[in-house]
Amino acid sequence: MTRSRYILKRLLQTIPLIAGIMVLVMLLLHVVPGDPARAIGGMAASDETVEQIREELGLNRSFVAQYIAYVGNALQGDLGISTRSRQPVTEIIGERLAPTLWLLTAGMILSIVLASAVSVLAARNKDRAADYALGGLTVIGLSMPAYWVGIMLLLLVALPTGAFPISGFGKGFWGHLNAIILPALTFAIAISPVMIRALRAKLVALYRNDFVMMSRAVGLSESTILARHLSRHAALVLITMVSVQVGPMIFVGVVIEKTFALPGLGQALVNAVAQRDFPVVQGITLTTALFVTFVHLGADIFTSFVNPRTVLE
Amino acid sequence: MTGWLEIRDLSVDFPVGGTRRNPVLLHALRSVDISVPRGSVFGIVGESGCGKSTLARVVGGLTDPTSGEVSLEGQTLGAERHGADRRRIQMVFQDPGASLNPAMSVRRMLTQLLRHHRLVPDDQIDARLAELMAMVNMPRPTLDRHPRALSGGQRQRIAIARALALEPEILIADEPTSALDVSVQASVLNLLRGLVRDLGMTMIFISHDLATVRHICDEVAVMYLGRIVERAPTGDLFTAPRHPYTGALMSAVPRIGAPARRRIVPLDAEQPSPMAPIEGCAFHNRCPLAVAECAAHRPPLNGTGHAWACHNPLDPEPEEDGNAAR
Amino acid sequence: MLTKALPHSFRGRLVVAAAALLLTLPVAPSAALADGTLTIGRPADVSAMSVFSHSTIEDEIVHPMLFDTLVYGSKDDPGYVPGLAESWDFDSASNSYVFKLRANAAFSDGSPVTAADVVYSLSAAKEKSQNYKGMLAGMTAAEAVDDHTVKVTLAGPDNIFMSGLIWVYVLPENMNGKDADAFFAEPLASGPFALDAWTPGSSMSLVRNPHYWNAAETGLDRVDMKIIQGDNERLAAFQSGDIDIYENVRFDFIDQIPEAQRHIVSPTARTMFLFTNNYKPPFDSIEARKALSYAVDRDAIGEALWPGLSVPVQGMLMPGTTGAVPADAGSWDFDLETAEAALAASPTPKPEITLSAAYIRGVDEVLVQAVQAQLQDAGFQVTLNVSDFNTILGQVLNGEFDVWLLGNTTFGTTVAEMFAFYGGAFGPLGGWDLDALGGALEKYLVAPDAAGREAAVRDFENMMRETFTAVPIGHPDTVFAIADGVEGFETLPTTAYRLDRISVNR
Amino acid sequence: MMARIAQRARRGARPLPMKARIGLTILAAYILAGIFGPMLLPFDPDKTDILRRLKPPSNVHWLGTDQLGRDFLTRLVVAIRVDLPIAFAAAFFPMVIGTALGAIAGYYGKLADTVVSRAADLVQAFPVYVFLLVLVFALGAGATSFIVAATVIAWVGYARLARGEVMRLKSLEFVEAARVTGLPERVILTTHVLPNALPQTLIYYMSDVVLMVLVLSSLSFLGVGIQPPTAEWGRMIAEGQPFLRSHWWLAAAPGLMLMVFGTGLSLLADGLDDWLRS
Repeated sequence: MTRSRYILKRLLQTIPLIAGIMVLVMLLLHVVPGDPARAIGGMAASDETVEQIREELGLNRSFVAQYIAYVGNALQGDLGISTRSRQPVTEIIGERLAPTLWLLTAGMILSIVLASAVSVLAARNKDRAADYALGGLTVIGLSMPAYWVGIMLLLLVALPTGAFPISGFGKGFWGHLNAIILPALTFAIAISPVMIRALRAKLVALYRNDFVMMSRAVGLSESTILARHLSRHAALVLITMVSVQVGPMIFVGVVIEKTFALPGLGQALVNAVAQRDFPVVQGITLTTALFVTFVHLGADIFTSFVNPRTVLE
Repeated sequence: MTGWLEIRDLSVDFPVGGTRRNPVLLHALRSVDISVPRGSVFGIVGESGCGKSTLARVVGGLTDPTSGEVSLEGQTLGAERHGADRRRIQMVFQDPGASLNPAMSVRRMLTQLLRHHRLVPDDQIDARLAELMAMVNMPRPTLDRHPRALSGGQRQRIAIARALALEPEILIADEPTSALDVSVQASVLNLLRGLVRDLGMTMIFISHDLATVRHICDEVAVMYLGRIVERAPTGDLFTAPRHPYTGALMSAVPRIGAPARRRIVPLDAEQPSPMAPIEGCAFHNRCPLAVAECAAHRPPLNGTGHAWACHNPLDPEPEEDGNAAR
Repeated sequence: MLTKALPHSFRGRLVVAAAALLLTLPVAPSAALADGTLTIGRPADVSAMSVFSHSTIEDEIVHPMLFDTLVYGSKDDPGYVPGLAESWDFDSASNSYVFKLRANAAFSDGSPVTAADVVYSLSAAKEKSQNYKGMLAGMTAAEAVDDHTVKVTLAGPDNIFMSGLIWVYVLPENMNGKDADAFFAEPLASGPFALDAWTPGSSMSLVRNPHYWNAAETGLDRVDMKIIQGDNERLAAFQSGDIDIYENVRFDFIDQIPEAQRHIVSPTARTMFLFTNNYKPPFDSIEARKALSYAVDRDAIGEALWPGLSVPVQGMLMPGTTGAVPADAGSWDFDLETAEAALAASPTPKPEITLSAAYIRGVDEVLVQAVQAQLQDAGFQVTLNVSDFNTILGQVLNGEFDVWLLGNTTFGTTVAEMFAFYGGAFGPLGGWDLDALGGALEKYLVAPDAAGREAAVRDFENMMRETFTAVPIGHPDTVFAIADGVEGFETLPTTAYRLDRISVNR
Repeated sequence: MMARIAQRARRGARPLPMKARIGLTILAAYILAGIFGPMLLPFDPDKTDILRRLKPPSNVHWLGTDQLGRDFLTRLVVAIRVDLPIAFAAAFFPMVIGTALGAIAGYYGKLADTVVSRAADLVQAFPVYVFLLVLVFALGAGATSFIVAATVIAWVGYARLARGEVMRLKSLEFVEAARVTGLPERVILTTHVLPNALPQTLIYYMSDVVLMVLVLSSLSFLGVGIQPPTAEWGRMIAEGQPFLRSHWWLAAAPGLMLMVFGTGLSLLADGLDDWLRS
């Protein structure tokens, strides 16, 4: 199979997937026990209110009709209107997107940097004290709740130094950057352990490889070996891990946004959940699901360039 | 004698690639005919990849034939078989390390079979297990062992016990000793031969080892690339092989104290691909005796009793050292 | 912990990149604001932009800024000062007021505020306002004498009417022909500020209305209001300089605010109380309501949660309200055994109830859980229903609640107004006897002397407690944190404050 | 599986690795503390005494009291009875269902495989824990909702694992051998194939429990999980956050409880994995 055919096939595969995602997002409303309109309005809503909610959400119509309407509107950029603020959901998402993207981007960069550094260090010192110590830290890292890491960073870094805002997104580029450091660090501490495990294993295998041995024998420096031979494999592992981890990452992002009061999509989602604002919950869920799908797609396409063998299978 | 177990025109193709509409097929078996009389030991020899294991799997009911059929007492047997039909044909596999479930103790494994086929009443299961252990010369405490705790030879005895538990009429032994240490091969082989004789079973014995086949079988078929190239009663085959391939196999067997055979047939050329269609005799590109005819037409398997498929067979002269092996 | 180990032990380019990232990050200056812009962090948004709906303290801060009123609230007697009406005369013979409007008053689009607008606004408020129509009950007619003169006729002597005008918002006549939804979506302002942007539940921005009659004295060009629900987050926003006014400081955090920046309203005009639904079990039974009241250890709550920041419970009337008299001491006050006995005697000895609360203005999770625990101790099975104010209000409006923990601030200056308010706003929701309330009010209004008024108040309080059972929990102070450089911050009797009196001087 | 581990441990052929022993010790400590701790501690975890709120550690209250005057140590320990059973259950049901679906898909292939694999793709296309959060919200906060929602999303991991293992195992000779003996496919799958996939599944289960306890506490932190006044670590961290400056341990200690538990279980899983592989 040629690469372009592979990419095309991969693109086409996302279509039924997105259709399925939308079914699940629609179904969310229907798993609410009892009458969803009643559940959204609150146990106390009047019959008229409930009827109005039912009308707004299209619950009067058949599921198929609702689905077609929802997909049709979504394609035109209309995800409905918040039952709480009466604001279009797409507008809410647009307003809340920036902090989330900042957090995910900075967090991802920091995670990759942290994971690479620790993995190289551990793999190079395989079965020595440093490896065991880092391995232990990785296991501990896997067991710490992200929000708690954030709170501990507030306690141990932000409060004593006063150098970082305790919450909020700051103002202007530098303000945003400063405000995102601790959340991104929290993100990295939560996300990198999984990456470290995969990357260290790969590096250990690679260091055992003949060509690495040979490179060492002919006197290439370790950093040259790393840059020349290992970086491509490491990049592949990292891309795969990002692809696999993107779902958990988004959840960690939601929790971190709440911990640091970042006014992003995650906070909007948590608030919408608290307010039983269903269209907003659906809209944000759909957005994040699409994001995940496209990250998977992007990772596969990227991999097909770095490692053409994947295309052949 | 009319066959009791009849294998008629049996072919098996495996798709190994290509597209669904236009698959690349591996022809594992091509029009195999075998007839096995009740109570006999039928040997099948050939190099690895000749299709002998596929044949065992078809008879054992693990693989469906692409065409042709296997019948027992006139009744056709496919891969889908009822419990009772299943029970009639049992197999002993090559590697007892792989053919025993590592997660099951011997007792659980055998009890499960006895219960499932309702072979003995529940209260006699213990007695039957003891009996089975005795039949394969294993101490009773072995019942509570897991395969991991047993040696290769012990495992194969357990595998044999598993087959015997079902009281089969036919036992298929697919290279039952080739994965074992040389030191235990003989005892396992003798055990098998003894059991078949004592219990009146029919056995299909598959091997690449001619000496073993000669030692144990009543009749032998030689396979090459999915076909039977020669079939004969054991004595006839070993005294007077007619197919050059059989001759080549025999000459490859080192025999201590025996002079080298006069005509050593070298197997130097590449074996043809089992995927490719073959014109003429499949062996012709490796055959020292090949004639023009061999590349053009495939010779049919001719003869009754001793049959061979060759345009230019070996001379039927008796082997000089024929009795040495006996 | 992981990052710390890196620079020493690993020299690869990856870490160089990481170090560069970490080291080059500047510490951003805390959000420095331009003079003239004020940023407020508050726990909740306005309940609605419409001035006719039920109102919260947030509404009472925002609405007067957008919509002018004839008189403004004041801490001084008689509780109001001239606003849009620069002067007025009262003719006791005809029981009528004549208001002289400011000649330079104008809406934010520049069109003048006329007598016709005021007449419309008065009648709209009387017809539509959920909270305040009771205060306008005595008004029989309102007419425009000329463009800047309005005459209002009352049915009889009425001490509530004038202070009620604090809540009559001036809208353009007939709302410029729009319906309420359309008008309040893009409101035309008559007050000192106009609405610039509003993301409900998230933020609101006001800009100075240059056409306001007193625009010259408006100290701010712009007000940004951020809705920051979490107590932690609001505190953090104040400490990082993101907000200048931190509304509703949680008492647990007071030590974290420098004394100079604290603004404590004490005694506050606030009552925290439990409001029961007397329409349905269990609180349709007086025994259950009695148990509820006896179960709450008000002293412990005051001492533990509001140490030095509350006054002992007096009753439903706020201690700061003129004429408030403590209810009979000891009646239905904390006594666990009596609570248990009362509950055992009620038709539902093991009632399962829902305690509803919204975490705004003095209600925090600690208070809610403390009350929950105290009720549990007395034998109630209590499920919490914590949501935002509007959700809870919606449930209460539909009668689907058992007991609601909330705070209420006075919005008038005399007990009579509070009588009217409790009767008008809460009475129908809780299933209270409005005739009895009306009787109490009447008794107060006709009382000949101070002693008589005191007796009337005491009767009212006893009625509230024993018949209606709104169980007061305490009168916590209201605490603001005000950043340095913010001048002119002063609360009204209601604990609301006027933004147009504030200026920023950094 | 357990019998096999026990058997091997009894034989003492290979001692458990240090990792597994540390993990086992930690796990045992938690379970014992969860069972006996509340009996030994003299306080009622839900008994509030707001007059004694936010007390520092003392002879009476070893870790002080929380914001409602409840004994903090008691609540830390009692929370074991909340977090651990829910996490173990929330990973257990998906293990059963996921393993069953994966095994069927891997063993029978064809349509079963297509359906299961596509359903798994679909779930994995979601940011699964966000989906879980939303599901819990839709179903109403609480332990049952959490377990149901966790089952809806977490079966996928088990299904993929079981599918792979079963596909690997079903081509092994002992499965063919079992087929020759005439056992029905269903019996072969359940008694010959699955038991051999169990060790890996159990190891995956342990790491999944770690994940579940973190997700559960995260949801409670966000206010969607376990509701007050039930003692739950994530909820306790959220309630302790306002007092970070003055009573930092209120937020720190529940996180440590989570961390040590997770570390212990992870070490046990790692150690058992090494042990079974060696």
